[in-house]
Amino acid sequence: MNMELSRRHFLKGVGAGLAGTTVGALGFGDVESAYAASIRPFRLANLTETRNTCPYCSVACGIVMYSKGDLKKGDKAEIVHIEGDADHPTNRGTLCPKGSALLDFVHAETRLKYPMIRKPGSDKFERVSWDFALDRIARLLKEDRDRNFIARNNDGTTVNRWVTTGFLAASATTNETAFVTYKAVRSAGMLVFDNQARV
Amino acid sequence: MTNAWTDIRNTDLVVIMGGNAAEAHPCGFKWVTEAKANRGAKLIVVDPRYTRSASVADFYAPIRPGTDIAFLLGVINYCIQNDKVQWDYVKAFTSAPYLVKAGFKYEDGLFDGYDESKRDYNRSNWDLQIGPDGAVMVDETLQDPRCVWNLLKAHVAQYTPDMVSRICGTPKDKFLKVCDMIAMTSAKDKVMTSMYALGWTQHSKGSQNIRAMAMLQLILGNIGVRGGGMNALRGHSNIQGLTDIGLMSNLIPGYLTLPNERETTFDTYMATRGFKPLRPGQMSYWQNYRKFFVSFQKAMWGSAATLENNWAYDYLPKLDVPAYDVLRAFELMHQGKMNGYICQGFNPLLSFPNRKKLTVALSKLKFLVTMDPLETETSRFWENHGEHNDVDPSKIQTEVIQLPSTCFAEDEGALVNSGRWLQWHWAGATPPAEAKADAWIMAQIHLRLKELYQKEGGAYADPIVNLHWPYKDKNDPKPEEIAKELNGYVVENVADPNDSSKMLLQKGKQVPGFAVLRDDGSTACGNWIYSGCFTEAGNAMARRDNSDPDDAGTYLKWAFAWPANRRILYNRASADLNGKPWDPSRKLIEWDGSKWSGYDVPDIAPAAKPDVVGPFIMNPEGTARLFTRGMMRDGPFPTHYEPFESPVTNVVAPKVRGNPAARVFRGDMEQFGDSKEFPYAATSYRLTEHFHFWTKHVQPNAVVQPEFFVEISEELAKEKGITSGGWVRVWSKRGSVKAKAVVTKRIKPLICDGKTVHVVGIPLHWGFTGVARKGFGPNSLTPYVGDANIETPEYKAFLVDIEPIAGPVA
Amino acid sequence: MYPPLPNPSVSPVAAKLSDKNLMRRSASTIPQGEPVQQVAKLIDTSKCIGCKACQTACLEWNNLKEEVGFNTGSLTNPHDLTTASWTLMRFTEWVNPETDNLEWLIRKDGCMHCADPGCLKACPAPGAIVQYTNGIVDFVKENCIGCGYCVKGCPFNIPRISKAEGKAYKCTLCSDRVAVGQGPACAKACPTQAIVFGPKEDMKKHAEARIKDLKSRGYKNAGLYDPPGVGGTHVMYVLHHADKPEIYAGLPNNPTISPLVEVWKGAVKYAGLAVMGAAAAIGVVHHLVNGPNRVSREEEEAAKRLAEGETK
Amino acid sequence: MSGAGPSTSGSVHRGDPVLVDRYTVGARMNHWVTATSLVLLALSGLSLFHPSLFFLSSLFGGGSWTRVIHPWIGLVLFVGFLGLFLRFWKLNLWNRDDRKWLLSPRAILTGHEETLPEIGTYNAGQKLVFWQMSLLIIVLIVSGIAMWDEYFGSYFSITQKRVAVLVHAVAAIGAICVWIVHIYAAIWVRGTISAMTRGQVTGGWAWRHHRKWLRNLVTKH
Repeated sequence: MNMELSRRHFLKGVGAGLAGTTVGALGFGDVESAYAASIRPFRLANLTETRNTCPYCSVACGIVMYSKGDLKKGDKAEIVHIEGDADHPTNRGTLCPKGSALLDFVHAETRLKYPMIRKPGSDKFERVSWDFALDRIARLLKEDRDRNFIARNNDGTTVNRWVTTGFLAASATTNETAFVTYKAVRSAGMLVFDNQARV
Repeated sequence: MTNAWTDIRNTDLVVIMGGNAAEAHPCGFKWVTEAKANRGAKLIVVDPRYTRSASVADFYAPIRPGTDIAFLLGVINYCIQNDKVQWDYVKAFTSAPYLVKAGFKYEDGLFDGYDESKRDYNRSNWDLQIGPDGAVMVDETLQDPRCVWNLLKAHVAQYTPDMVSRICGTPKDKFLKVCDMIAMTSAKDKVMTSMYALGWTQHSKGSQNIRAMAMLQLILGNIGVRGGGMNALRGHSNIQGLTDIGLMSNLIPGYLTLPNERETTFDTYMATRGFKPLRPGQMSYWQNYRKFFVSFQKAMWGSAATLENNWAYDYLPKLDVPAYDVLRAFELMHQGKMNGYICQGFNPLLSFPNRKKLTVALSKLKFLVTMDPLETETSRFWENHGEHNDVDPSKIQTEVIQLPSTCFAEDEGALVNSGRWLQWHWAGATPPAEAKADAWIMAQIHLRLKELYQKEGGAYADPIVNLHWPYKDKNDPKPEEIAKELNGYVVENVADPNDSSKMLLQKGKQVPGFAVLRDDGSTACGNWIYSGCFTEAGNAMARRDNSDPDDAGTYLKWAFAWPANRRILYNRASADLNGKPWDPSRKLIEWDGSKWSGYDVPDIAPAAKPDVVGPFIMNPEGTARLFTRGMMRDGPFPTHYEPFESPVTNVVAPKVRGNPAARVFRGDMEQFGDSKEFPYAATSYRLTEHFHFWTKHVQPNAVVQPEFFVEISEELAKEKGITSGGWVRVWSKRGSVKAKAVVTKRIKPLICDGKTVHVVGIPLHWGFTGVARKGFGPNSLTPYVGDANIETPEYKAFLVDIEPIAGPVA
Repeated sequence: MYPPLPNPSVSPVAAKLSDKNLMRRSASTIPQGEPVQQVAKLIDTSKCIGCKACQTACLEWNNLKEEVGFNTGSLTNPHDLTTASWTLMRFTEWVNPETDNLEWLIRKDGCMHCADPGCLKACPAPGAIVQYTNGIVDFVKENCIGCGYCVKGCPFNIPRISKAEGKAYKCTLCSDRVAVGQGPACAKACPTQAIVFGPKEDMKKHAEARIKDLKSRGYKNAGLYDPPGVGGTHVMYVLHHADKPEIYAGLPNNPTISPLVEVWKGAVKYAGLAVMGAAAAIGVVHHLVNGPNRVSREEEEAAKRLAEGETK
Repeated sequence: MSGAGPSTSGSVHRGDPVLVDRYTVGARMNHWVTATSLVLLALSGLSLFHPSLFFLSSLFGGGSWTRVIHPWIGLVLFVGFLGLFLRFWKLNLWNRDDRKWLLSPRAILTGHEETLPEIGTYNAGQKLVFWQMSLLIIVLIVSGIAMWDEYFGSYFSITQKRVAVLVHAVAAIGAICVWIVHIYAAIWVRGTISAMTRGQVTGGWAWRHHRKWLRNLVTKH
């Protein structure tokens, strides 16, 4: 992604060098860099920025995520601030009340952290390993598929469908996740398959 | 969207009806305020409530929930009666002059061929007359009484301003003012844009709501032009993408359709998908269907899809019903006919209608798997939360497996916005604890299932074990690898027919676009409409050049738009029969005598002569359909039907309840209430401070909108003795909720058919997880019925009663 | 559209606003600081859709932790400004008597950054409130003593005192962002650009264009709110009904610093010292002139006799 | 209670000079508590009253502490002064002689008391000080409460608070002036301070300034 390019064109786009001058001109003369006691040091200095799009609605506003640590360099990266991407043609740096609070979505107390299982009749979730959870799922799927898979319908025509287990696809995952999902679900002959398009 | 968010700046008139853009899409709504501020555009809002959109509108007109079709057909009638029609456009670019089969007719709210027992139509008469030459029969003069135009004229005639006012409760003068403002855009240099969303889709006749406006836009010549179009604002960030990729019971990526069980062979399947042109010299793009289908099968099953096995046609499941949509899924669950369900980032317990039924349905499952970055009510449907989820865990035998997935900040890939832009995004954060990307999870589930089948065998394992899985790390497919699959690649070298020494297509290379896809198995493509998104030139979705010649708002070098990076669909229609723009100041593409070019990728063959090839190339007629040719289950023209739960009877068809073609499951009909028992018209909606059930987990959003409430008029509050900020109980035939009351001037009683109709507004967003206050939602009340064509539940119009109550003891 | 505010840069930028640019400092006399470009935030109520992006953007940028409240029958949440909510959308449903149409008036409330700040005038703590030559009025936590005089001095009822910390809080106009050539978080976020930020003169020009557009749509009293009573403000409003600002959730019509505060912090402050000084001085002079008032020997004797006489 | 001196009868003690009891230990303690709090209040108050005096806040541990402590000391003063009031209000009731006394300021200021009527326990000046203080302290406590945001912030409107701060400032200035007069008088009229330190004055002092009071004491026994 070429920021330089986008910024240059962008200014042309809005047909105003103003973006430079207006805010640039708040350059308050050339006093030395000491800041007044009242002014906090600018807290994004020396962080890593990553381009992303807002995960909420389908306007898909451009956002810039500021993190401590650079994922590309293999560091552990923690987002400390998110705001709108001024280079983005649609939102031009603006964000709605949800987009403006994305940071607290990323760090929500109720983010899920471990695979959990709730046994039949139990009143609680219990932590399990990924391997356990995934093998359990594969087993449950196979059991049901083997038992209820319909190879031929009553007229004897090949239908190869499985309708006793269903899949409800997300609607905020990437195209790439969606296609892997499609492949996994359809290849199993699953027909009870839908997404959030309706709600 | 036919157009794009950034294109709205080019409009003269914005009509927000069936949506609330300012509330639900604030940053996209920016382009409305820009059009207003920079080119004096006007904004009309038609809504049951005076919304946030209305707060900045030039004109607001109230309407009763679920009566949009009557309103829109009324506007069409006004335009026809007052000769406010873009005639050149209508005659050349729509089906107006085509002749309809003799048998087709409409009376008393029903079209011909209705079978009440099936709640369905025999649609054989709903079609055009095809001449001996295989082309549709046409009357350019529009004189023939059987031509679409005259049938339409007759169909909308009953929707007079008085009738509209009687049905919709919109004061006549306000309705006429709206008509007048809209009709002005029939001028060639005036354009209107329609912005709609769930306010139109979430009705038992949702598809027809949208059709009605689409027809109006065609009559005004506003489709395919800058600042015009039918703009579905859409909901979730990638709902467009998931639909494009066909994550639905009856779809194959790129809007190909899954075979039904009557299509026993590949040939019978293809037989109904020939799409021969119905006009001389017309281009019918779906003639390429076979190429897209075969390339898809190759992407799915690689070498296992061969000419011999009909490209693995049998690997595809065959439908016995039109669709296994969510309503059918939960109905089956409720009947105990389903054992397993997997929810990938979704919260059906709160999202679908009639929560009581959903809880029972989920409780009958053997297992439920959820994948989500956040806690969801669905994954804890078995957990007792007092009145907010009053269940007994010990009585629920469902095994629930909850998997933690990553969120946007930790994931890489592309999302498709409402304007069909595929925009790439990059990961910037480490996932919390053991959270994993959905792609990894799905890969694991597939690989482990495959392994079991390889080890143990079992029911028809071929499609699973043969699934094409071309990833470097089988356990962890990388977004770029999958994106390349979606774009499509060459499987076998294809020699240039003219010069066999040259390669037309080289094995292993990415295809440049869907134009080169083939039906002989030499190309593979996950989703033909995305073809071009990741070519040999690189990842087009990651492009960030925001230059915009002529301020057209197309941004051709920013990301990638499907199809073929086209930003405005049907843009050929922005120019007249000579290929010149209707309005030079709104040039999109232009015919220079030999080819099309301009600020957008032409939606037509570059050399297609303007006077020969019609602009709507996805239709074999090449024109837009004012009459749908049997493709809609509930009629070729929209017609007014009341919601299944309505405060008044249908004045144009008193015998008809709801949409006669809408599917209703046994038991659900009995669950519909009537206006004697439930006198108030309720509607559900979103609030700008929240996004579905996600942001109740987000502190700042919980702060700016903390607690569940319902909105009612001052008049109803007075009548019921309800005070603003006080507690109320709202109940329907299906359930009951407690809420705070917000008494407002923004909702006013409407007079419909001489009767006063009070509207109760019920926002979504609250549940029993997260940092916001625990609360209920509208879906404890909503009816279990969907749109006749695509089964979108009728969330927007139902009946309730309301009473003040003492608050819960804290 | 109005040129958007740029993305923050992660490469360190020298802060261009410092105590060299101070123009006023509470309870202190300082030399006029170096002048810098006057800035202003323009809030266009006719473009505002009340989405509250400004509120959440403010909470996030300033790391403010507000509490989850309740619904009290209004969309205004929280219900008032707090030490954590420095800005707030106030909603008013107003029926225009001339058109009988409902108008949903939505105003973003918060510090107006007055050219003549009543808070600063009232503040007894040296350096707890400062005003920069670009117009920003900022609270300096370190110097604040939490006396609440600023609350009494403010004509707009903006500052809030944290009981826990004993400090006053309000909008800083994101002085930390402005200092490095950025704009306030709320202005960057505002979806419809109902909030724009820049040189005050540019903002006035921009407002003129907006007012022209509003007049063309029938708002004949549309106008700019830049109240002279407080020397003008560095947060201004475009109002459709500038003739009656009070309908926008009680935006004061021609606000001024309360005369009570003016007297308290003016005349009384000086007169008080004078009077007390005088009282002391008079004492001294009187003593010099008359000398001490001593008891004489005779008087002691007289007293003794009185006492003796009694004992006989 | 007995003062020093060889032989005692009542509150007048023979000797040279004669010593007369004027204030009991309780009264003196009460007075000094009140006096101390008044001084502390003046200092802390002034530090918040005028920037040039803000330095005084350092005596109390900085501005914040000054802000926190001031109202509490105010309460102490109020209670303290209430004590004094109950002790002495009767003695401060006005009488005919007071008017006469007041009518010859020159004599008072030059110390020619022989030309004045004989004075009881308190002269008119002292009575004025007493009543003025009483009034001002009531005004101060009331306006002070209205300003005490920490506990009473929600009970008063901003306008009421604005009135309060103004009234409080003016009243405080008044009180400080009265206090200055009080102090000066005690210094100028030599022999007075011992009344509040040792609790006794000399017979001569009593004879010169409060002769009627002295006569009453003597004739009592």
